[in-house]
Amino acid sequence: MRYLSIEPTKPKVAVFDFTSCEGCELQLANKEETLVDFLKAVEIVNFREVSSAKSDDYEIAFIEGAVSRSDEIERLKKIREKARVLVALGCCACYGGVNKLKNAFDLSTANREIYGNYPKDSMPVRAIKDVVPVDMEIPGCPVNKEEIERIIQHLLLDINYNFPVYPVCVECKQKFNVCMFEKGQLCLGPIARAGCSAPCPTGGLGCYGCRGPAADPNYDEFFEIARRRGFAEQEVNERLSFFGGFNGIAMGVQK
Amino acid sequence: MKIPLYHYDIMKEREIQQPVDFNRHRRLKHTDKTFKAEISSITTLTDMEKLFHLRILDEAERERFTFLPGQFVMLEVPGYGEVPISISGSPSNKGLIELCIRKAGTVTGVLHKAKRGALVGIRGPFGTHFPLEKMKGYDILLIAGGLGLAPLRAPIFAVTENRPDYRKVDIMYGTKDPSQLLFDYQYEQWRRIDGVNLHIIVEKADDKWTGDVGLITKLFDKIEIVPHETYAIVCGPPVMFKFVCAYLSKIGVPMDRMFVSLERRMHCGMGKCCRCNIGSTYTCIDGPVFDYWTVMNLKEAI
Amino acid sequence: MKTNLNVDVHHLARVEGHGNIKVKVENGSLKEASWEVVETPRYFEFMLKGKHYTSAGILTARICGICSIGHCLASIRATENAFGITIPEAAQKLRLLAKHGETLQSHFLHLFFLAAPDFVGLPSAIPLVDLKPEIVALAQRLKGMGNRICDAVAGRTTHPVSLQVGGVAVMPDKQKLLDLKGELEGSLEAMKAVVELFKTFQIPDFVRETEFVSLKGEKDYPFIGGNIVSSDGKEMPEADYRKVTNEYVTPNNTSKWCKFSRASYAVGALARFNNNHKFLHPAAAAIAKELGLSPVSHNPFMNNVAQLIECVHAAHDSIRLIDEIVKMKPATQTMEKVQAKAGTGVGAVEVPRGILFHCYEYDKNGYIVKADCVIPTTQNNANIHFDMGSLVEKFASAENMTDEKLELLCSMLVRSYDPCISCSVH
Amino acid sequence: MLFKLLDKDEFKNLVNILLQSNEVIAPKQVGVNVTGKTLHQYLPVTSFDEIDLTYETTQYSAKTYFLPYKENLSTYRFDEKDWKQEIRYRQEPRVMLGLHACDIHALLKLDKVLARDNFPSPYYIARRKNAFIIGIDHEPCEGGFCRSLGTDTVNNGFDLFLTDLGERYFVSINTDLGYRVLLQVKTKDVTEEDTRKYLLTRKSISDAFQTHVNVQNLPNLLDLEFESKVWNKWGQKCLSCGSCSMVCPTCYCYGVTERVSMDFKSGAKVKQLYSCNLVDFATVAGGHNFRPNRETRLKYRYYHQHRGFVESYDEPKCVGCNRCGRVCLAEINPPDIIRDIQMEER
Ligand SMILES: Cc1cc2nc3c(=O)[nH]c(=O)nc-3n(C[C@H](O)[C@H](O)[C@H](O)COP(=O)(O)OP(=O)(O)OC[C@H]3O[C@@H](n4cnc5c(N)ncnc54)[C@H](O)[C@@H]3O)c2cc1C
Ligand code: SF4
Ligand code: SF4
Ligand code: SF4
Repeated sequence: MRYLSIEPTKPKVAVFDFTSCEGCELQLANKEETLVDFLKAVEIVNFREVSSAKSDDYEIAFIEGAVSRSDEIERLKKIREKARVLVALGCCACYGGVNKLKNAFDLSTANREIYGNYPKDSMPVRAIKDVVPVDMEIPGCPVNKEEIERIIQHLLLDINYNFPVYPVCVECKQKFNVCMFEKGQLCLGPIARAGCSAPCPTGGLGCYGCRGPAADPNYDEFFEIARRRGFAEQEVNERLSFFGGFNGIAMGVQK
Repeated sequence: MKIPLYHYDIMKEREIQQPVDFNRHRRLKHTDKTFKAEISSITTLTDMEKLFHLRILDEAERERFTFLPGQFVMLEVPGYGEVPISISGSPSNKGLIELCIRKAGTVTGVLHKAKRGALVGIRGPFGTHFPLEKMKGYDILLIAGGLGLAPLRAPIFAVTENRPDYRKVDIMYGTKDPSQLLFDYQYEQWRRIDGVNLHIIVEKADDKWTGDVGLITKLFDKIEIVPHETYAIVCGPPVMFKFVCAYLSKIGVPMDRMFVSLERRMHCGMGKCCRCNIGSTYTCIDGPVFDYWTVMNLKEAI
Repeated sequence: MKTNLNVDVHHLARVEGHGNIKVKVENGSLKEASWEVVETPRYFEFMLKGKHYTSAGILTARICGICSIGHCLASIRATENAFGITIPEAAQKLRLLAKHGETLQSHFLHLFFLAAPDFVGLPSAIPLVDLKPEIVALAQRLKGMGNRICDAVAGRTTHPVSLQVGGVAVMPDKQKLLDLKGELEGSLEAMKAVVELFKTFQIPDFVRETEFVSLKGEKDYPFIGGNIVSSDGKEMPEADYRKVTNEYVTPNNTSKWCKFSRASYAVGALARFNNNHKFLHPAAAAIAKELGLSPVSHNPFMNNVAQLIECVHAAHDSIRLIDEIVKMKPATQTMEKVQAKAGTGVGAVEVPRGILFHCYEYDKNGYIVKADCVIPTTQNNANIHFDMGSLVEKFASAENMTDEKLELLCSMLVRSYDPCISCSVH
Repeated sequence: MLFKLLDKDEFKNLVNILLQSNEVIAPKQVGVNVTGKTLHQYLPVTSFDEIDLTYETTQYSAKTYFLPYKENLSTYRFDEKDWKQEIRYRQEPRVMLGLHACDIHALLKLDKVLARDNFPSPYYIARRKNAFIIGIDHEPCEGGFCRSLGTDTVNNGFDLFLTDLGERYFVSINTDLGYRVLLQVKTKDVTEEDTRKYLLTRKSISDAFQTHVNVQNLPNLLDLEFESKVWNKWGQKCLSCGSCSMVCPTCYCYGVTERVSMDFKSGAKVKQLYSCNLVDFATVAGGHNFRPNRETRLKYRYYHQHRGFVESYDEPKCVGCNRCGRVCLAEINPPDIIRDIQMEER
């Protein structure tokens, strides 16, 4: 694609994992159809999950996972210093992810119950952007590999990567699904941000909002709908808090 | 027994086999086929704007491409996207399409990085134009604010190239500060034309600026307008043309003799994607050039 | 001969999660040989408290990005056992098919991307893109097939959506399944090429006797539910898993350790093979012979071979399952009605890295009161640690031994277990 | 128009014949909702038994077979310093079986914009002309207000149209192709008795309509009520989720994005149907949004359906199927909104 006479670069890319399930990193090795082209487009210099080569000379850092221990803060800050572009990869990095659910509990109790006499170091979960500045975000649990590719294309050649800001319902409709509400199930589709192609409603599961809120979500009406259809506050709020994207939003709370 | 259904092959339609010609709205054609064009020259105007000269590669297509001042093209950078851009050059300069483009986002951003020789696609021209025929024999006011000089440049060419057809011509142009002035290398040339007055004003002067300072409406103090003998073309941001048109209308210039060019989001240029609708009016086919009376009557226009 | 050796690997590469290796040999005697898990704990068992049963499987899938289907299956099985639900036959078949998809995806990921580079002397599989494109193409094709099965049956490759308490939410598209069947059939030949490739790999000659724990096959090679069996001759129902796992906390590890009849035990493909080899598909059994794996093998490096054998088995079994599924009527029930009730349930599932247990206690409204998850790698960690000691003792005195060589050997040992460290910490 | 009678067995015969060499899209039951009501969708079928012609309505309209949710407008091959544009239109003929009158009207309206007006769309025309349409009469669907918009009966836009007379279908034949297809099976000539029966059936359908919407003078009212509080009331409820436009048989607006393959050797200009209710519908570079709030976006959709289209084509764009009303979780629906607008004027 050199018809504009712009020479593409081959940026040095590093991938780092923090508190997470490493499922988003795994997506980098998925989408097998384009894997070879993907690996040819960039130079991966540091990616512990798949390579023992380690280099501190990189321009783009993909960060997977949230921050939940003091040593991670230091590690993250060092990475930020080195990277020209820092991309938060996945819901944990963007919002804290499911890890954030633990913030609702008292850590020392949890520690005592799980680790007994040997409590482990841990702290309330934070998203990457709460610790260092983030240049780009790829939400999702897990991320959609296509979006990683588009970010890479953008970094290489300025190609457009505008991810949708509209709700999941649009993509759900484009999959010809019967609405989950119609089937009597809860779904965050109307307030959650699209871009995933609605795999959850398509697979028979109401959306959990792993990509965070859509632009300008209509929470009031959403709660009204949930109420009208008989969903308990507890259930709705469990959904909203699930992936950490709807921070501070809860049904039944006076604004 | 089988009933293979009749197979309609659109490629056999006679119309569609004819060359693309976007000014013939009702003909069946490959609506998304672009003319391949080469960026033959790039002129840096300011930090944010560059002037691109485009030359359609195919000679026959180049011959066929004509446009009227005020019309725009859909400029496609394959792989990046397509954007509407007003044609900024002279309608008489066949084969050369001039586009003045501000770096605003993805497509325009990458165009600013492109080098001479780059190949892009264009569809068009689309839209309505400034009615220069009707303006013949009248005083002409050509008013631009900021990037508005880009679309205004086409009528400036049309008027100056056909000087005898028009009476007094006043070009008024205002920007935020002197560094944003577009096409400054052409001012001298315009000024020298007999009966053409160029007035420039900036909102904020710098050390070197010796001209007028203030809002564009301030320039009206310098110009004598005979309301019933005047046609005006106003290009610029909505706030600017609102004030300008309100002034002109107050002194008696009929609203249907003032023309403005509107901008909306566009994805097709052909009245299909609905992105540019204002109320129920398509900016791409009913506009972008509207007379002020129509604009006033469009809900949510300004 | 060098008698002083030092290995210090911080965050071992090409494994899932964070772990360190430390080895010190002074004047020929072993001072330290340890495998430490330093992954950040996430407290999943705590997070599960107060969650509705519908969320448990979705939440626990996030314990691990590689074996999310396994976690989800163990989770929903635990819930179903707590509620006393039997799922429709069609759902059982679909779940097993999804499970096979995950096995294929995970095993091939491990074999090609994590394990193989050691055998060919590369830091990763990435240089193979230029050096050996045919191997990369093979890896892509086989791993991709696993992913496509998961996608079709579970709704997504990672973090399934259709696997739900009560069954499987949607019947996959018939045509998609038939396409996959074609792909599976074609892949059998490709797997032979992988076998040939593995024949060229030099597998370290190392043996340490240990106990192998897995599910017990009754009629088939076991994957979902049933009794637990040990190579030391013990057997018990899945509900009694705690008697097997005996988790305990150590000061240096964020993962717990487990012990059963001995100081440590092993789970995983090798354990399954050792305990259930007679249920393997004949084609898979033949490959075991070809690659020199015979039960009971106590060479942990052979886990790689056992994984490959399981892939062949999973491919054959998937073809059978698809045949049976596509024959079902269009309106076949895949979901059972779910009625929450108070109770406790255990779900045991053989996931790629070994046997996995989830156990939940529910209140009468279907909210979790208490949760416990015991992960395969948790069960392996102690065994890895003790293996490490033996391995160093055996090889430290070898000729030309260097820090680098020992580091590679120790790293390969850990990788053979295909540990899932973030899982083991959860 | 010509008319014939077709026994139901013969009709089955006809469908089977058509199935043998063509793709057939027909209403199919896809499940039941939480209250036990059956749900239908227009989907490709492979046997006559999958088809359910007694369906009340489909959740989604048939428009996606003419305006797919996603389609490549063109593709690009990139060579070293050059590129090549390729354009392909869908050509294979297919049968659209069991469309109701409103869906056929919707196609007629789309024809006006996409096949006949400025810049006819070859993408649409190629699909439209390759569709063999068999329509069918039906009892009014719940909440449907097609009668008020005059779209409950249809005189053209189809090849064959069926009215169920019990044992047989009364078939209206509108095209030469429809006539020739019908020649493949046994048909009977229409007797006076049949005609009477047909007219009775039509009348009973017509009488069964429950929902009526007064659209008289609506375009003007919409202008007058441009600033009305009605929009505020409904706008506050709108989720801006676009579901209404997705299921609407006549909504055609779209967005275009370009994609590049990971090897940078090819690209595509992709069209995706959009909705004017989506937040960034009218956002331009630099972030300015011409319709920043839900209220104005919702209003615009009604404005286009019931005023803009009337201005251009002397008829509203809406066919009264009420799919948008049914799909809307916030229960925003045309009958209620139009009623509110009418009320404001009293
Ligand atoms: C009739 C008309 C004439 C124009 N003439 C000129 C001109 O002469 N010179 C100039 O610099 N600019 C002109 N513009 C504005 C120009 O089209 C936008 O700046 C450009 O679309 C931004 O695209 P982008 O990809 O760089 O930005 P992004 O923000 O990345 O835009 C993404 C997409 O949004 C759409 N879009 C965004 N902004 C606009 C907009 N203002 N108008 C229409 N679509 C938009 C386009 O489809 C674009 O591809 C004109 C706009 C219109 C409608
Ligand atoms: S299932 Fe969810 S995403 Fe889909 S339409 Fe319904 S609410 Fe929206
Ligand atoms: S449907 Fe919802 S939960 Fe599922 S992937 Fe999309 S945003 Fe995430
Ligand atoms: S606007 Fe609503 S009622 Fe009218 S045609 Fe569209 S979906 Fe049907």
